[in-house]
Amino acid sequence: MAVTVKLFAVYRDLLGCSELEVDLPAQCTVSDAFDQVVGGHASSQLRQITMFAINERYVPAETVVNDGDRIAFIPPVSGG
Amino acid sequence: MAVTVKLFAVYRDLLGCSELEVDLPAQCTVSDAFDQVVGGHASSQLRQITMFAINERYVPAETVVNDGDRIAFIPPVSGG
Amino acid sequence: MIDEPHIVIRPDPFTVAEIELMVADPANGAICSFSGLVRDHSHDRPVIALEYDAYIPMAEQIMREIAMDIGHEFSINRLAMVHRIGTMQIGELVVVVSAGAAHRAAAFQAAQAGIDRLKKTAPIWKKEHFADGSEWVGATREG
Amino acid sequence: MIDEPHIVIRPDPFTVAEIELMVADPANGAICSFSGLVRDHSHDRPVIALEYDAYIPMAEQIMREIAMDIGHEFSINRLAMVHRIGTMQIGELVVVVSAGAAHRAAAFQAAQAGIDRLKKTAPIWKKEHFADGSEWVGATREG
Repeated sequence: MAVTVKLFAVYRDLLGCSELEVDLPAQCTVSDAFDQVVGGHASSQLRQITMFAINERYVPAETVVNDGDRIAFIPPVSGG
Repeated sequence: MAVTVKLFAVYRDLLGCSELEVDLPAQCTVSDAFDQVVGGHASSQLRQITMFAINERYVPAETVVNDGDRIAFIPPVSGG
Repeated sequence: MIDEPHIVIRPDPFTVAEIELMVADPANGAICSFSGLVRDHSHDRPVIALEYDAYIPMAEQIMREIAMDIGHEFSINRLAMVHRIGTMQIGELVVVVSAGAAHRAAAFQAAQAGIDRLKKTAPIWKKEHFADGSEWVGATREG
Repeated sequence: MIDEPHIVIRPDPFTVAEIELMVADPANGAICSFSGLVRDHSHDRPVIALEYDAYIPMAEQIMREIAMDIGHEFSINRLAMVHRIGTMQIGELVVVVSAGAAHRAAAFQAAQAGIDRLKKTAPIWKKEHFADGSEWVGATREG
């Protein structure tokens, strides 16, 4: 299935782009998607403190992704 | 002795002026000065909640006034 | 506190932006500004206008002392307290207390302490004008 | 709350006065505005500039939810939260949270809750630029 991956801040710098279209296997979780897309680009420490969003909502790491979803990897926020 | 009495807010309205020069006997307290200047113009209730200042400082009611002082009767404040 | 506080009581109108300029500092990460305005009611009674009177030199002196105390109590860089006197219409600014600090907690605490203490002790008085009369707040109706 | 909160993330600069206009209301006796600014240091290290990135639709949605919650928790009339993105120099405004209320306690509480919650959950990120490099705050140095 096809999903859109939004990349911000440190992830945009690490991957050198702000949006990717990726093809994921069925039953793939947002955490699996992270491993496929970011993988070794991020330290395990950064991965541990990263949250996930699907369609502009925070979701648990084990949430299953659906075709057409927009997913985002959210490093620690620092607005304000 | 001669003192200047500053009148503000309700006291300015009651006495119809904002500043008075008055002659007070020696050993006169600021509370005595109030009785002489305002006297029956104010209710005893208003008198009770009035504070006193000499030369731009809050002082107790029994403070003795000196020649040349600027005294003020301070009704409940309501700034801000 | 880096500098003398900026303390003024004045009859002419001002804006928040103007007061915030007075607390500008490159070390500020946070500014908290409190604005007191003329609102359209008081205890459910429609208000037409407010009138403020002040014992200006005494009130400015007290506000300066309040500001110096706050500068010692909280980690702020700058503080401004400006109060207007005269007659003001609904929506007009009566008072602004603005605190600049490296971090936000101190800015909030300083601005709140500033307005709380000003209201409690500065010799400034408010007269409420209603459709059918007017009254100095806190003074029993007289005369 | 009387009205929808005013929530925006935008690249162009703004002023506190502009944001306070968005919370103007004749029933306001108090406005509390918090401004977050670029300050000249971070943990004792001189800062040259800050850069902000945001997941705009998600961050605006979260800020709107924060604002609606605050509108239920505190007696306020209006609330605005505006955050800038892009690169900013020292002294420039990054964020303003402004709350208008009948009374001051609610205005202070709402503005403070607004900035506290925005910082905790809105997907917005800050990159600090130093003389010798730059770093996304909170992310371990990578690459």
